[in-house]
Amino acid sequence: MLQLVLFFVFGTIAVAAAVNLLAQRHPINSALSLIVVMASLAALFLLMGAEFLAAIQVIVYAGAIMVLFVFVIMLLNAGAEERTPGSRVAMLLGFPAVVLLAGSLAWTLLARNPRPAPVALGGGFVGSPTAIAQLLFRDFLLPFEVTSVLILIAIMGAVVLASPPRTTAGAASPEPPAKRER
Amino acid sequence: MVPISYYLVLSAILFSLGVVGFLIKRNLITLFMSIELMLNAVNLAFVAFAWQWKSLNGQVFVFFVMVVAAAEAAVGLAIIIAVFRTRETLNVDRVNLLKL
Amino acid sequence: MPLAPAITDLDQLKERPALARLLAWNPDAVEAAKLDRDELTIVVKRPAIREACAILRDDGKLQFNFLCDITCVDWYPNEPRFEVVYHLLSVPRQQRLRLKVRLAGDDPSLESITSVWPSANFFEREIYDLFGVRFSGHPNLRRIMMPEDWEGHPLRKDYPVEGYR
Amino acid sequence: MPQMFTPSPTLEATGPSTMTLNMGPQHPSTHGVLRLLLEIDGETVVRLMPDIGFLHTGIEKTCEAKFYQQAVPLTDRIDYLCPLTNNLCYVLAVERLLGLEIPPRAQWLRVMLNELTRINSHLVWLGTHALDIGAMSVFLYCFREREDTLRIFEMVSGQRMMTSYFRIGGLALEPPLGMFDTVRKFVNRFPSRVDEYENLLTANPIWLRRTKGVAYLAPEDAIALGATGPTLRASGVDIDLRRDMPYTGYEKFQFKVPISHDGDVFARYIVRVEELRESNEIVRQTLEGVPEGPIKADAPKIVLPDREKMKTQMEALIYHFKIVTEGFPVPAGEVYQAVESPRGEMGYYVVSDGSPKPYRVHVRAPSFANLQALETMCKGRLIADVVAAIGSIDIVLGEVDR
Amino acid sequence: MLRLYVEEKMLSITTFVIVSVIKIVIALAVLLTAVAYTVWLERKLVGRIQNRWGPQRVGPFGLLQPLADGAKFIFKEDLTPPYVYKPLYIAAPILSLVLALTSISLVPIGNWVTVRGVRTPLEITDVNIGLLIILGITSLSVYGVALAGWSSNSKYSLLGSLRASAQMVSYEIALGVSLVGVLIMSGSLNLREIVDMQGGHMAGFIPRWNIFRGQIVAFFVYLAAAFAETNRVPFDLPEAETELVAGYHTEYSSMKFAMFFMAEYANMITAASIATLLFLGGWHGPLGGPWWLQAILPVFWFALKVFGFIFLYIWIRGTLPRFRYDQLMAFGWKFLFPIAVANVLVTSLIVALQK
Repeated sequence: MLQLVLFFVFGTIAVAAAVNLLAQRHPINSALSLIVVMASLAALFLLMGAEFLAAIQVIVYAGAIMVLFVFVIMLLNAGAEERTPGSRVAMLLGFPAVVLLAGSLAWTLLARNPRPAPVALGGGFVGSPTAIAQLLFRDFLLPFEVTSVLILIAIMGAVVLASPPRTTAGAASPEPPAKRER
Repeated sequence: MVPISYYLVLSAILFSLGVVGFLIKRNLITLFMSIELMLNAVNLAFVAFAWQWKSLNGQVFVFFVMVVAAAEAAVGLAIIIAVFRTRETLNVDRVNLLKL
Repeated sequence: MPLAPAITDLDQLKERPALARLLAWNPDAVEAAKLDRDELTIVVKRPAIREACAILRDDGKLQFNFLCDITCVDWYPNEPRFEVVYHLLSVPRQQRLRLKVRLAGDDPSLESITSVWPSANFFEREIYDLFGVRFSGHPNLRRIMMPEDWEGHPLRKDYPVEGYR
Repeated sequence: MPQMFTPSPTLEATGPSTMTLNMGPQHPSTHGVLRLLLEIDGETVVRLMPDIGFLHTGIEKTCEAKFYQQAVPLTDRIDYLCPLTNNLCYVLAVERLLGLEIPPRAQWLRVMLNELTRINSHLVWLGTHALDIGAMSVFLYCFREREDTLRIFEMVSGQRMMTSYFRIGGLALEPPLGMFDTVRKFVNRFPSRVDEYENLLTANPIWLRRTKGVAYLAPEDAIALGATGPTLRASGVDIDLRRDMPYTGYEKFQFKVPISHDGDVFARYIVRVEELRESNEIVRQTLEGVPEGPIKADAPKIVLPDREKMKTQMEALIYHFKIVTEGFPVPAGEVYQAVESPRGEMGYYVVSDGSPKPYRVHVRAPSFANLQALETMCKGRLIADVVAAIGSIDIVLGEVDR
Repeated sequence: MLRLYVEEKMLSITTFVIVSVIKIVIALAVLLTAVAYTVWLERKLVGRIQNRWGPQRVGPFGLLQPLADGAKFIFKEDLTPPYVYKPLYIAAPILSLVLALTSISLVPIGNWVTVRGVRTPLEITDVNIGLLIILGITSLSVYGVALAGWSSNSKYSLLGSLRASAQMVSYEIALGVSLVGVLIMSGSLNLREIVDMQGGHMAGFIPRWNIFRGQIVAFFVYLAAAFAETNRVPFDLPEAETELVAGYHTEYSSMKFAMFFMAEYANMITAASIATLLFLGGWHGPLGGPWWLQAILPVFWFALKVFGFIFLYIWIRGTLPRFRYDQLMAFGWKFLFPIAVANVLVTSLIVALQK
């Protein structure tokens, strides 16, 4: 029962924040809404026993990726978004299509009428760090290593892309001191 | 006692909202955030399935999604900075040429 | 220590290296000279000041390579009204030299020496600000001490000490 | 909407990625009321423009309306960290205009107090410079010793800061009993205190990182930009007016002139710290054998008579009355007198037209000229280096603006 | 799974809620008092370091100074400059303070206690991934700083918050990696278990604290990174007052400023607590004694170690100058991070060989 209440609370928060993400014009508000979505998803993860993932969700998503977003918004001093004819077309066509998509997805999922999973609060299945680590470093070792390479490449790519064109040399090191005057 | 389908429906709603955002928003950064929202929705589905089947594989996949999202965010935001530097705008309608 | 009388005769001072160098360059550029209290003053004609400074700086024997100071004296109501005073120092020889340019009250302007010594920048701005003497060729001739919209030039003698009320 | 106040002058950003930053006049590290207009790209300084004049008090103009002796207290206010150096420079200029000979005792005392003033000023510099770079404690350690020097000034003149102790023709008062003992105690204690500051800073890796190679000034640039004093000596130009063009008896004392060839903030720091030690040695030398004798020149028409004489002798009373009410005429002429102030070459250009009031007093302020070197030092460097550079040239805004 | 520890000795969920509320109230009261007196301690100690007295007018030894400060903060005019982005401008300090206070809820300060048959840990809640959650909350505290700077709409604030967010994100990595060594040795993310691993002695007298078991390098990396995370000297660049006036909180006044201030000190205390738990053996101490002493001593040892850490913070503040920004980044990425990684490699190698 408690679980259902918590699900609805955090689910509502997540959906409301996601709607707010769309409604807000200024990117920084959208970013903050997304952080709220992520935090409530982390709570939902906890409900489903994915405690390691919940913590990682907060640390990596909210604490690192979204900080990067906020940082870039601050750096570029991006202002409020402007409406253009293109956005109006997207609104007219996109909304019905998406409502259709969401509706069909929900119908498909609910029509199956699955049994409620009978897992009580505090019971057995836990995605503990140890369990995940064992899976990650045995069965998924190759993908894990591949992702580390991916991250490395991403770092290098980001540095290359974001570094300004080489026009001004950085802080020049002082030249060797000139000869004494006399 | 939450049915698995509730989680999946929530995931579907969040995913759809992400799609809506991707379609109607005009700011590059917000677009990017919509993509992140979709990824999060997928993560939720993954965790829900993992819970249903009592298998951690789903959670491990979420882990990989996060890694990819982090890499994507780093590169994507770097591209946005580069675009902003040349175009001085973040509106996708004005950033319609592939050439920087 | 009684004061020795000032020597103002150009002929007596001809042997002084700085003066000799300037006379050798252009006798017309030197208007007067004075040796008073061990300080040599050379009055240079207005058009020659920048080149005179450059010569004094670059001459291998004189080496007046350091500009200490530029200031101005207002001799109102006498004419020529303004005297712009340059103090040069030779760091290697440890000698000082004073150059002067006399300016008429109705046209207080002369050439800037910022191209010879960049350090003249602030000094000339200060003189412009407080005396209203204009320096042609100065990169940024704006008021430095007083606000931008100040009226008058406070160090002129016809400007009251208490300011205009 | 409230109206935003836009101060002038303004600096326009020149590039798309740059922004302008207004540093001061109310800013913790501009040492008073300096305003710096910075154009920055990220945190890198692209352009730097000092805006001064917030403390312009018109002292030069005021001097023209005073008698010669009345201008002495005004000179205190020009550089409020070394008032005695200002006194000395002005007084020497007027004495040269008058052709006045100063008794040796007065000269020795002038040297002693002048060097104590240098220590005082350098202590304030060291404290605030360290504070700028984030070392809090050095500031209070320096002020502890500064308090001692201020007490000595209070002993001799009755004032801690605006002393006006040097007068045209000598000194204001005979120093009180016990003054030399106090100075001796200070001199004996001081070197260990300098060691204490150096322990905290000189070998500190963070301090070295913040100062080495920062705000480099080449010797030719330093000369071209009019830098003087420790700023110039740290760039490797060996000139010190005390040694090279001695005044008020400096030729009688032995001292080293510390120079460095590095031209960076650390070099300026080391040069000044060494100067602290050298000044202390000069004070120690002056303590050995201060000559006995009068402290005022024998020039009754110029120097105020003693209180005792004034009450007993008619002539003295008349002279006193005349000096105070009419001043004393000074022979026409002009003099440029330069001394080595803690900040560099301080020059007084005094023009006399033969009347008892100076026709023109101009101060060649070392800080004013040194400030011009700031842009060369800071271009292409970070904002944090600007703070270090301002500290290292040791400006006093009272002197910059006068 | 939310392990809420509704154990057999706890009577019901009602008791759990009541006990939790009591513990939250006590923890908040203790923490806020500790924050106030850390400020007092800092002023006093820095004063002594600098040859002056520090606060001594309000109460004996200035002990009531925090109250006076608090009263002053409350009664100061609360300025909101024009042109700020108001919702975030107001939210930022609250966010900072809330996150700073939240993270302390996961810090255990002593063993389990049993009062009237209710057995409860000496912390607000015991979670088996406690350390990860603390790290998560700390990683969120960047937002308080970043949003404060951005919403103030002032250049100094913006520069300060850009610096701060870059600095905090960068040093978080070194900080996290420096903890991995300890985690490998203890094999748990539960702070209580990590502390329990450190009980007892090696070779008769050396305590089995992690710092003595090869994690000394990690400890110093953590020390440096924690200084940077809490924006303290010599890494206090975000609020470097001689460069950026006050950095991200330049435009804040009154209680809003006080919230940042309290958050900074609360973060200090959290960082000190984590250092104590992970490296210094938590509440383990040398003395034994009667049962009542055993009940009090762990808390005492814990408090003593936290105090020692805070003393170090203050001492360093009185001694060192400040880094320059690029040097700070270089120090974090090129020095601390490689060392932390090397420490992880060596530790895991040793642990693997021992098995």
